[in-house]
Amino acid sequence: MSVKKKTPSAPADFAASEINASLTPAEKIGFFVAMLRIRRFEQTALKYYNQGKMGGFLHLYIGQESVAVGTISLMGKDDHVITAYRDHGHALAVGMDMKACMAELLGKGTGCSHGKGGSMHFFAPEKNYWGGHGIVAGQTPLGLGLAYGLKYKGLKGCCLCFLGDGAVNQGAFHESLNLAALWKLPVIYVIENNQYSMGTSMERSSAMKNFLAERAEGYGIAWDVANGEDLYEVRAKTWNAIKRAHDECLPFVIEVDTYRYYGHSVADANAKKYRSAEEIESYKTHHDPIRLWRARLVNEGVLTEEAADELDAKVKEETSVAGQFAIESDPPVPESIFEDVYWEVDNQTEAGQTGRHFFGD
Amino acid sequence: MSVKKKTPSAPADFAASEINASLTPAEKIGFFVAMLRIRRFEQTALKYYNQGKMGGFLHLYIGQESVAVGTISLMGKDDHVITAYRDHGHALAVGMDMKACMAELLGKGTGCSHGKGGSMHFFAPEKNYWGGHGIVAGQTPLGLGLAYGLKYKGLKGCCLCFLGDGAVNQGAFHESLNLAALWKLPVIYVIENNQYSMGTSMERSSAMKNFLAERAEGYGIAWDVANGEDLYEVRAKTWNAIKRAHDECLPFVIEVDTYRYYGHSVADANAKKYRSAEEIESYKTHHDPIRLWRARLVNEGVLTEEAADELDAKVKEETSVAGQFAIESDPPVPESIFEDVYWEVDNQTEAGQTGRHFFGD
Amino acid sequence: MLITYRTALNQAMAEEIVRDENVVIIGEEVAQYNGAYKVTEGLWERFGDKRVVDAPISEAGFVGMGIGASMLGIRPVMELMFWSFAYVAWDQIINNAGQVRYMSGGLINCPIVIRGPANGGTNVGATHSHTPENFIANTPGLKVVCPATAYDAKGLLKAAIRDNDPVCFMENTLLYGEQWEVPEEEYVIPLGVADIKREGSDVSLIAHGRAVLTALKAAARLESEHGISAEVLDLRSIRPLDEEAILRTVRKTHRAVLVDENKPFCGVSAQIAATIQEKAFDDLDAPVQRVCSLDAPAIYSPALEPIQLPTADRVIAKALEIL
Amino acid sequence: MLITYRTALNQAMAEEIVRDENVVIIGEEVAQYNGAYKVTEGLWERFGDKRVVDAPISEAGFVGMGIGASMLGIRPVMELMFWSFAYVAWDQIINNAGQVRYMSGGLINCPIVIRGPANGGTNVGATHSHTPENFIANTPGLKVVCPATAYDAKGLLKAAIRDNDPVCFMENTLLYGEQWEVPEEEYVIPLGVADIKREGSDVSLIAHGRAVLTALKAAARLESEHGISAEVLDLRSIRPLDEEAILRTVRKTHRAVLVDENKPFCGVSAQIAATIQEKAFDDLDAPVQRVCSLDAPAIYSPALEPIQLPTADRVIAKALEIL
Ligand SMILES: Cc1ncc(C[n+]2csc(CCOP(=O)(O)OP(=O)(O)O)c2C)c(N)n1
Ligand SMILES: Cc1ncc(C[n+]2csc(CCOP(=O)(O)OP(=O)(O)O)c2C)c(N)n1
Ligand SMILES: [Mg+2]
Ligand SMILES: [Mg+2]
Repeated sequence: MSVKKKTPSAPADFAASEINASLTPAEKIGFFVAMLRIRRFEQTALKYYNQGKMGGFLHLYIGQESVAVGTISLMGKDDHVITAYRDHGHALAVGMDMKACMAELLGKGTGCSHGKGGSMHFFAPEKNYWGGHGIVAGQTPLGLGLAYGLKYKGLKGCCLCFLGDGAVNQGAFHESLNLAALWKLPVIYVIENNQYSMGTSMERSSAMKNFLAERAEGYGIAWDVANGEDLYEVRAKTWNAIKRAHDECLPFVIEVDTYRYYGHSVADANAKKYRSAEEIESYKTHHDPIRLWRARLVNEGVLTEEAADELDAKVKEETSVAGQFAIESDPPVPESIFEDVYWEVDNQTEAGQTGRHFFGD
Repeated sequence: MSVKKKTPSAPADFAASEINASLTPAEKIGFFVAMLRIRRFEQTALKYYNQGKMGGFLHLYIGQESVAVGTISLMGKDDHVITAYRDHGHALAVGMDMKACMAELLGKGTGCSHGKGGSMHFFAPEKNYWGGHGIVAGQTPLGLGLAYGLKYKGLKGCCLCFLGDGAVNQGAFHESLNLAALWKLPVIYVIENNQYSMGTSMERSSAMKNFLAERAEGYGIAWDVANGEDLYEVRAKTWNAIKRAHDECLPFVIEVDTYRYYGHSVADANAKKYRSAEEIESYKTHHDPIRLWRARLVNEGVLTEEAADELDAKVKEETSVAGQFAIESDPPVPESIFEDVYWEVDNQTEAGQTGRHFFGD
Repeated sequence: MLITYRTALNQAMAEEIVRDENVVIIGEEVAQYNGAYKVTEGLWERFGDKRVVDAPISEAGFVGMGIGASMLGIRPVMELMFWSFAYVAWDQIINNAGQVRYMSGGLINCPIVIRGPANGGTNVGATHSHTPENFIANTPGLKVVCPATAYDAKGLLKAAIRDNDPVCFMENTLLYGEQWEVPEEEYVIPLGVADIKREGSDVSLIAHGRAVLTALKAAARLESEHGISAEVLDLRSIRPLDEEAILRTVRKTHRAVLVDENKPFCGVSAQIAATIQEKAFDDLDAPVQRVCSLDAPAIYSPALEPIQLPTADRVIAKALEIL
Repeated sequence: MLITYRTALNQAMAEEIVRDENVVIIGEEVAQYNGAYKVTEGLWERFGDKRVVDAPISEAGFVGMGIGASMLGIRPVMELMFWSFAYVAWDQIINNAGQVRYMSGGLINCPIVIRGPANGGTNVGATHSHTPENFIANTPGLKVVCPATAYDAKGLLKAAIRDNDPVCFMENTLLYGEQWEVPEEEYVIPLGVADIKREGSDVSLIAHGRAVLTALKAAARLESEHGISAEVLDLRSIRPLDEEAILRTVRKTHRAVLVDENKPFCGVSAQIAATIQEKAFDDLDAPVQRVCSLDAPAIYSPALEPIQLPTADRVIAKALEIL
């Protein structure tokens, strides 16, 4: 069983840190709702999956909600996000419409990606959310590019680029680290260390000194490690990274300890083989970020148990409306197979109408 | 102008180190000859290039001879070598026949690769020398594989895998480092830091803490830095790595400071633009590994100036015989274009004669 | 015995591991997890850590490593969880596996197999649905095999493992659970021999991989619904290619429809069509027709994905057009 | 004015940098070194660090970065020192540039150009001589352009930079120093329009890139030595493809020889041959013939390399075979 590692920076009361001390009760409750939206959304998705209403991959984020919500809660107007295939959490955290997300899972035309992306490929550029990417670490150079674009345009912003503990072993990530440091690009790599890549524990996939994030050191990049079960800590440490990105235009690597409760994807028949039932139970009982946050807010007097239940009920309502919407939506029409391939064709420009773009029939 | 960095390990008299103290005068003289063979070979190659007898790329190793000779001089029966396109030095250091090497440069059928590889692709598997690879860092997973093969077969050996200071920024190298550490594979990555990748100084291509080799630390791999102008130091430090590989089956990264006198390749018209004439001169005058070694041996009383000149004359003779051989050799016959593609076809096995293997006519 | 395509592959690997001490299985989740698609199920338990090795998500690193090891005489059978992931290891496959023999003037050979599924149709979107058999087969130095049945999968994989050249072996997740009859005794199917999966006289349906099954369905319906006798030729290996068998069937039926899950532009069927028209021009009574995947990235939507792949309907329509 | 192919490309980039503040040139040695092949000569001096950027040897990293930046509206023109090096960035090009628009249901587009030389014939061996136009053109979502002259290079590169889709632009080092007439005034050549480089009536020679020049040489000799009138069609862009122009010339001459520096198996000419036989079957008086690179990795030997590429002799022989 994996053991929570100690973080390298000194323990602190993160609630008191600048970025957290100024939070209003409403904002704190907002984080609670944001995490719940992710969990209830995915529980519904899981139900649909089990009912055969959707297939393919469904990588559940449940257990990790504090990471997306904590980090993304810090985003300003010119901050952007990009992540891997375990992307529902980040999508909902940026405020995506649950209906469009649910419809996407079911491959409907009303889906956020018009049924073309599926679970792994949610997008909402208008919310600075650039997906949802299926190839492990394939998004890490893209995140670098978003940071490059921001700097090129002279905007004070950054890109939060999420990746898993298994993804750190893809070469593209290292190339990105070097470029980020060399060119001083405001990209923040958030390693969501849920301790497994599919059925492989971190110990069996990654050689390291003490932490995965420590690989940043070889590039002279600042890094830190955060305990993902504490939303205050996630926010406080990510804020350091964001400030650095905004003020000094520098990259950062932050590794967040977290855990997923379900299998790698729903189809992962081995979910309970490569880790013990006790390990999973212990996380659910002692480290669940939503449970801990709720208790904290109740403790702070920000929330009552009743109010919390009411909010949960509202989120469940939102989820079931979204589910209904998705189920009732139509699948995309067959002609749409050839849409969204080329911008010029879709926009019927002269370029799009010159020469043959599609082959076959 | 680049400044020689200090090495992290304490300065020492490397002549006295175990692996050097036991050297016989003949062996020391052998290293002198080995370095000279490389230099004279390449000077001849350069002449042919300038005479239009060969084209394409010609990446000269001149200035770096101590690295190949120092490291490769430590190889035992089950130690293997692989390198990049700047490969003449390593090829000659393992004892390849100059004639076959020169003929390869000229694309002759008598070339070590039958005229199929050229300057970047010398091979001599029977001498444990696996090339000569044109794609930057593309050889780094192959070197890992040689180490894997040795361990799989239960042999006590290692693979010396050479790469440049620019090559460290290819993702495949990082993937290889992780695998080497994770699986405890006896591969020794030798970064020949000649301070430039084509026209780009190391500072403009690599972010780092202090040393390129330090990236190894993120993977928990031991590393060191050596001053390439001192053959004793190169040998002493590489020997540590080899012992570790042999005895503990562990990888190592060693960065050797060195310098190339010529352009990136002979066709590099900018060779003198991105670095000053003084920088080059200063290396030639104060840091030339052959000059320094010769002086050292004279100083040690192992060699006289006259004997050194005589040896040089012999090497020149070898070079000119090789040149003559290459020039007089025939080009490969046109049918050979289709040879050496498939082992099964070349060996006329049943597999090689079943189905069509080649297309076109 | 009736076994699945998956079991057939599993047996092939087990038998070759037993036969040759240099055979080693390497890939993501192949050992302790039993394989993402359970193709390697039980092999780690049976043969242990040395022969069945779990790799981190570093395809360029571990595929390149396998190639390097093969130069020393190890015979790695590398699993790609999806052939789609070959693209992060592309340089290693094309330049190193594909060309090191050539560039060394024949001093080196790479007895490596790279295998895994290469197919669309499983609702996983464009990044996970690549079918690079045309890219690989374009590359002299590499071999490509695409089995359509359990029988072929087993016999061809054994041949691939014994082959002294690099073989890219492309399976299909939609077939893993399908069953076929396979003999008890050992057998090997040579690469480069196509197989007539159904005899016919009016038109030749030429296919590889799962498209063979689509062709067979189409052939059955052409017979029952239209009284047309279609011959189905399964290429089995793309390189080496059994060109003789292709020309033979076309010379017999004078018409061909190529069924191909590749994308059309420069897909495998483009090569076959070009060859047929060049070498059997006078035997052709109609243009060679192609039925490929519809020419867009693989769509996710389960409602549309099945029609993006070649369907029996489309094959039948093309056949009728030229009959 | 008479300028080189290299200068034409250089002018196209300079003009577009001036025209659009979002255009940025990124690649290895493109700035301070003036470009490995001097295509970007003077641009860094003229436009400075922001617009012309030297990159480390991290193609996956910086090409992917360019794709990410293009999603935000930057218009990067990425130089690959050789297109051969695309293979270490293959996943980024195929999956990210090629498919992110599709997977996002059209929410994203990538106005990026990836350019550099893709050719054999320069005595640098197999790893440095790849011609992946067929691989890229196989991939819906990507566009491919292969100019054969300075005039085309300039006009097409400007169109590529203005295009809102990812364009893979493949040049040829053997052409960089060649000169052609180019107008003083600005012009843009749309992608997807083939060009008849020589009119003729007996046979169509269809080619792209440097093979067009080989075809022109062959045409001249067919005329002078054999009294045969060959039409030479330059495809210019492979995807979009001017299929109409192909069918038009074949319908006129009834015979076609395709000249193609790709390797034969699933090369661009396989696609063209398949198309012609399908869509102009009854117009063909003879099978479409193909002249490709000889089917082996690119050989180093300068004595043999020139005959591995399509030669005028081989084109003439094929033409005579079908005339
Ligand atoms: C290049 C590549 N290789 C393999 C896969 C298959 N795959 C998808 S997710 C995954 C595990 C990734 O683990 P991690 O990075 O820790 O992220 P997590 O799933 O834990 O969120 C693997 C092996 C892939 N999508 N891309
Ligand atoms: C993937 C790839 N990108 C680019 C090149 C072109 N290239 C060849 S050598 C080289 C410079 C490499 O420098 P370094 O690693 O320092 O080695 P050195 O030449 O100094 O020995 C470049 C950019 C290549 N061969 N492969
Ligand atoms: Mg993980
Ligand atoms: Mg260097």
